[in-house]
Amino acid sequence: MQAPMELTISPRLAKNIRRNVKERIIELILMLAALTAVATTFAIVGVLLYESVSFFKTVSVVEFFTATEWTPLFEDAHYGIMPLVSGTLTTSAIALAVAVPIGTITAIFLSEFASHKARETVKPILELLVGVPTVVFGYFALFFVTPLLQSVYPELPSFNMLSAGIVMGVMIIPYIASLSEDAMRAVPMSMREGSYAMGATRFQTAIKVVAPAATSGIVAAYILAVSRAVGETMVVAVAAGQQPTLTFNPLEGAATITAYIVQVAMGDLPHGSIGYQSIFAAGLVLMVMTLSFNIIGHWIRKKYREHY
Amino acid sequence: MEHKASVIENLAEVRAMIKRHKRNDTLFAVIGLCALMLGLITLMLLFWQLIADGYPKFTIDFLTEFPSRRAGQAGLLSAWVGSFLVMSVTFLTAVPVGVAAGLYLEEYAPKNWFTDLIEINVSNLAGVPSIIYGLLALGLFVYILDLGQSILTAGLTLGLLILPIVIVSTREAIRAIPVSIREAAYGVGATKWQVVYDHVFKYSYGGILTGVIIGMARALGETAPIITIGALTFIAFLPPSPITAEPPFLNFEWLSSGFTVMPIQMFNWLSRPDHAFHINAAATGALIIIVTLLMNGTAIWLRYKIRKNIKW
Amino acid sequence: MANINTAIKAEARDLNFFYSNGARALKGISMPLYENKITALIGPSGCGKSTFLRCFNRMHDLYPGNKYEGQIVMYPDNTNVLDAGVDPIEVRMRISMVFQKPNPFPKSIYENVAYGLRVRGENNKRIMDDKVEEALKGAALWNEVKDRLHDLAFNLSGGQQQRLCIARALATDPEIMLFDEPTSALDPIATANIEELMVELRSKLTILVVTHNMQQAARVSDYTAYMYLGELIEYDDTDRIFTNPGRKETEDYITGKFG
Amino acid sequence: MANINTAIKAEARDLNFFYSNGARALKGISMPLYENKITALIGPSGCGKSTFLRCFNRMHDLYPGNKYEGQIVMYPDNTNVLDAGVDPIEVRMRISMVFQKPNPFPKSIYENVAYGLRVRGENNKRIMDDKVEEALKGAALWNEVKDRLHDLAFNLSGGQQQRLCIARALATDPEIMLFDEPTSALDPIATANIEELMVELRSKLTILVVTHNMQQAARVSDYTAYMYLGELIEYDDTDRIFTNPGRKETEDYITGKFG
Amino acid sequence: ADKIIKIDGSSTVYPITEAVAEEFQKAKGVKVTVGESGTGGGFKKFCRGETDISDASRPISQKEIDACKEGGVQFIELPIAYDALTVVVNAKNDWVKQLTVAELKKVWEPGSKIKNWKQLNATYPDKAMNLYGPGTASGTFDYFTEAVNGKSKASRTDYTPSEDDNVLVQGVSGNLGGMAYFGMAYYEENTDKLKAVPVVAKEGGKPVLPSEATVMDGTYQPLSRPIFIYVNATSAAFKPEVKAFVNFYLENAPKLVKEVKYVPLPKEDYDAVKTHFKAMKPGTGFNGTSEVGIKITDLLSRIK
Ligand SMILES: Nc1ncnc2c1ncn2[C@@H]1O[C@H](COP(=O)(O)OP(=O)(O)OP(=O)(O)O)[C@@H](O)[C@H]1O
Ligand SMILES: Nc1ncnc2c1ncn2[C@@H]1O[C@H](COP(=O)(O)OP(=O)(O)OP(=O)(O)O)[C@@H](O)[C@H]1O
Ligand SMILES: [Mg+2]
Ligand SMILES: [Mg+2]
Ligand SMILES: O=P([O-])([O-])[O-]
Repeated sequence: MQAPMELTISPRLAKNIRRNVKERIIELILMLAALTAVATTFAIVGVLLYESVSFFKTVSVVEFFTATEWTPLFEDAHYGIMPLVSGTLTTSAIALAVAVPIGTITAIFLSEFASHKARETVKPILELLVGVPTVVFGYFALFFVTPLLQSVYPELPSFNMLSAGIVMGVMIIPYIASLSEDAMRAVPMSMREGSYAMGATRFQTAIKVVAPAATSGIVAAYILAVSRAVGETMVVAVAAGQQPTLTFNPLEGAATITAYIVQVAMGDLPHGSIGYQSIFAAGLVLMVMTLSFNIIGHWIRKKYREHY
Repeated sequence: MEHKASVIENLAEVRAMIKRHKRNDTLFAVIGLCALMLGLITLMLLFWQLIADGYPKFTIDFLTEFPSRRAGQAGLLSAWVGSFLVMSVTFLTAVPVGVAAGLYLEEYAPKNWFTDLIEINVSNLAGVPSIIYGLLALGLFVYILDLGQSILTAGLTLGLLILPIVIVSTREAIRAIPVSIREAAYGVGATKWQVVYDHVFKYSYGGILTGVIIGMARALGETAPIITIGALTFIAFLPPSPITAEPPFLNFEWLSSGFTVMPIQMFNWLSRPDHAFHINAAATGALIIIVTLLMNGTAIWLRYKIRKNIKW
Repeated sequence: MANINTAIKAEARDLNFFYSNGARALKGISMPLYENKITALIGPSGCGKSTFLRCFNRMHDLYPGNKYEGQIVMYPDNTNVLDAGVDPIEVRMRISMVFQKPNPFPKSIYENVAYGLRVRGENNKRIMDDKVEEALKGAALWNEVKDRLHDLAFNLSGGQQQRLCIARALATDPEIMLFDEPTSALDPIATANIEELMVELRSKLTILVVTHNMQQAARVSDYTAYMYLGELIEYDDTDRIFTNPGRKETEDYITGKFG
Repeated sequence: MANINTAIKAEARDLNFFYSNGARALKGISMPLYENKITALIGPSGCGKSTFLRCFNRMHDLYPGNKYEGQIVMYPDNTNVLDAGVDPIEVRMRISMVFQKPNPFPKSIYENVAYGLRVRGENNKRIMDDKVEEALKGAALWNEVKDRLHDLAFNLSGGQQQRLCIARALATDPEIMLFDEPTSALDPIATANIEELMVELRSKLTILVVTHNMQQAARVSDYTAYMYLGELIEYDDTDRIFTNPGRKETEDYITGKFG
Repeated sequence: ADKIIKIDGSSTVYPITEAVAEEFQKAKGVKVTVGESGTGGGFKKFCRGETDISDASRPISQKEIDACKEGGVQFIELPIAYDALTVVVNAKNDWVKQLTVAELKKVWEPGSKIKNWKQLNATYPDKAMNLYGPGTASGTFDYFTEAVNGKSKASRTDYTPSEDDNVLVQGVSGNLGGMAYFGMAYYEENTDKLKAVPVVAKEGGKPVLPSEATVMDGTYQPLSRPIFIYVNATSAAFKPEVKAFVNFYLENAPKLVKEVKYVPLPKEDYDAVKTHFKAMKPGTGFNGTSEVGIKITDLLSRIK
């Protein structure tokens, strides 16, 4: 009985080995693909750090973070990143002030008030806002929103953070609305039924049960919106003015980190010059900012995931 | 009877209260509708403005003419061909890598710190501003790898930019496939790769495609990273054709060719002194939005179709 | 156990129900709910027990396209709960419900119980505290949670969560309470607790409970209704149903020959 | 029905199983599977029936952290299925499985049945056609689907889908077939069909079936094992188990006093 | 591979080169790319040998000459038109009638603290002065700082810089107190929103508005300037298509320069430039410094 069995099993074993080798190779290839993501991050950080290191050989880190002027391309060069940071933060804050309330209300409306059909039609249309090239929004801010604001407040300069921020806010409404709506829809129906069964109205259910239950998802949406706002380029480059100014006054114009990078990149800065390095140093600051937002968002999602 | 009276009295009170509460419902519905309309109206306004400004250029000539110093004759030919070629490179790089990465993370990756690292990486990359990708491309592709300001550089840059989108949508599509299908396949003796390829991938590619299209639509409108690699140029010719008459019939010279893309051409026209060019720019903007709309529409339609056809 | 003198609290009259896909899930059901009694609904899976129960508090209104036909009348005020003119919110304030799977809100224990009161516009802290305590006591949960009222409700065990949901329903003094398989997600000990609780609650209100567990129906209910394929096959005293059912189908089901 | 002369096809020897969370779901189970017989596994929900069944084709390997202890030996080759050196894919080629809910692939009927053959590298169309036909006949589905082999499998009814899954498992000539509550998602008529089929299949292979329906176990199986809390309480001829169980627990379960 | 003529550099010169490139492509079917990285950016590439021709709105600087030497690039300097840097204010600005170079300097010099029109001239209203100007990689910036502040690249830094002149137009047209400078072409297209300011070259001189006439007769000083293309000498010698392109450029310049709203050189100057190109004489007539108000023929004759 034993002997013939051996015969039938050994070719099978050989086949097993061949199969296993093939499986390993495939897994390795797939893993390499997944590692591309890691490699990209390392490449980004590497490139930014590499050029920034040269930059910081010329410029002291202390000056970089404390000086109040940013004029690396002028003869009288100053290297204080703060004016760019203030511009970035101000425009982002305005954008969020617009997008967070409107986006959240829209999300609640779509998820709890609109009919299924309305939601399924409106949401994709809203998401189209994401697909509009941001240059278009930039010129929309400069040629449409700014004059509109000027008709209310004539003292407003042509380049101001207010109009850029507002348009940027409108631009990121869909992110907040769509992601928050997803989060609210993920709240199990049993939770809603529980509330309605208590005699709650739609509004009460939405505000007191659904939104709190979806908090983590909603906050994660906000965080994503923050990093979008901070990283948005063309709108601010076109509409906020490109003059680095240390100000948090939305009625003034100012440059953001992104606007500075793209402004410099538009001319062909010679590789190796301090100006070339300065955009990488600015990029590094931007990267650190968005990275920290992303990590906070990741942490929030992880911490609160699947509570029901 | 006393009981009955109290019940009814109580009811009247309850009714009054409900009426009050329902007023909030209505109020919020109105506010919500306004909030929603704000986004929609902005989009409409933008779109309408572009159409109104650009409609004189809605002609075939606009698509078949090269850019020109005369606004009236200027066309989009080199820009849309450039966009198409750049998008092809983007597609060919981001999709295989992204799908493979998604399959790995969802089906293969053990749960340990290493895959956690990859996960955090992917979600971070999704939030990295596009201009940073531009800097990466400038530092790495243009200078270190010396690829120049070419279609290849732009395609790779945008490919990296949408990679996280492809990975995430792949993973989501895969997650929709029930365990029971996997177990069924394993149950008849399939190997891991057979399960992954024959089932997981094949049943999810519709969902993957949806994500890919949305990513591509986004890449199509990207301006900042392309400017950053320094591609703001007058190009009034087409790159060498990828297909040739003689063997080997394929030609890769176009990859290293200079190029322009639609948003860049639009940007270029907008910065002209002559206002006639702004009409071209508006028409280009409208065209980009229309293409984006079509792409997103396709994605939505696909998603709808998949949901309808496959019910697990 | 049955008592002919008991008042009727509510009554289904020739009730039909259609889901939005057109499926007729209830077929001409007429049945009383006696006041301060427990009525159990039994029947094989898919026979329409949940559907019937959820008509009482108009839960089906939450999903578009569902249609009621017939009446559910509440006494003593003779309100037809299903009447289009009657606000479902009003109905739900009078008839509360406990679900199959415990579904506390992602809030503190206190806030969960207080929710119904808040929904009713109550804001007085003193009153609220009292009511919450009373409800938690009524749900036999007070002793276990009184020291951690502001803990998240999710941190309770399954059985405790279900009792919390009962407390939540209780806090607003409903006239009728609906239970849809309230113990099916619970272990035997938690199940016994809930059953005991239902029996206690009977003195305060009227109860309609769906269960797939015949032993449970026999243990807790005063009246039992057996449903099959959307129809009410038999309705009677629980004792009679379990000892001497009038219909062959009921007997087959109860003795396990079928299902 | 039992027959001492029957050969043993496979045998669990002091089998323990631990889920990745450390829970010990099987506790020292030893039990034979007789060749060309149907063995039924019964027991209350959560007792470990599915866990035990899934050990036979190493399904637990799909999820990291699960741990087997002990052996499942297959005869006549004496292979310990659980041995780390034995390729689970090889095991699954010899022992196939039918799941609780029909789970056809979203492919054509033909492709569903042919899949096991393709996985084995079979590509010859002629051979494939023959095998598919044979399997579908074996699963008593051929007559119903022979004219629409290239239809999507999802278009079949639940019972047909389950028979398709049986055909899929059958196409590769397994030595043992595992059924995990194969009829729990089906209506009574489809259930009867599947039961009949299992009895027919017995002549070709060895069957292990999990069921929560005691009537079903009594109807189809030759041997029955009663499990409780991860332990094998009793194993015997089906007739003996149902008429004269050796253990009090078994009797309580079978007569519905418990569970 | 296909023949491609690569051009980059000044955005001021860009419209002219673009027009020539377009016509040339139509006529000869040779591919031409024209970038606009600014004069400085263009020279960087040019001196690395990456481009055949560099557009420039100022003469090549000493640094750039050195870079070209290092890169082994010899160049032929060809003036191709005049441009008038135009100082503009908002069309509704009714107080500025003229500005002297000294006043411009007061506004634009490094460290200037002028933020209000009143600070410049007590008769002007108390109005904030918003400044817009080209980016630092541009020849326009270099030339203006040289001509007004006396030193190339020496400028105050707290103004809104943009490589996109249209953005500057928008800035001034939206601010009553705005002021900017850029090439004349942009002013000509926006006369409804902007007002050009007559410039007084020397204290006590006459205010002069930029126009074709005042540029040609040399009275619009110091802001009118010749603009150039620099041709890689090796390309000109060994790439027939580059040679053909430059010849085509000079042939068609009078017509095309006018069309894109710049001021063409006098005919005899074009003839001189053509001769100069035919002779293929490399080098610059400027010795690496900028000069204000030089004659083309003098310039060409300086190159040995
Ligand atoms: N939303 C729905 N749309 C359409 N049909 C439904 C819906 N919900 C339930 N049904 C159908 O209505 C019938 C009754 O369902 P119901 O949930 O009331 O049964 P049940 O007796 O509560 O069963 P179980 O014991 O499984 O909970 C079933 O045939 C079911 O398939
Ligand atoms: N993936 C898992 N991880 C941890 N414990 C599990 C897992 N799956 C099942 N268990 C536990 O193992 C025990 C046995 O489960 P199993 O599914 O084998 O029971 P069963 O007898 O098949 O029950 P049912 O009749 O409900 O299918 C149960 O206590 C269950 O909670
Ligand atoms: Mg139910
Ligand atoms: Mg099981
Ligand atoms: O682009 P520029 O002409 O100013 O160098």
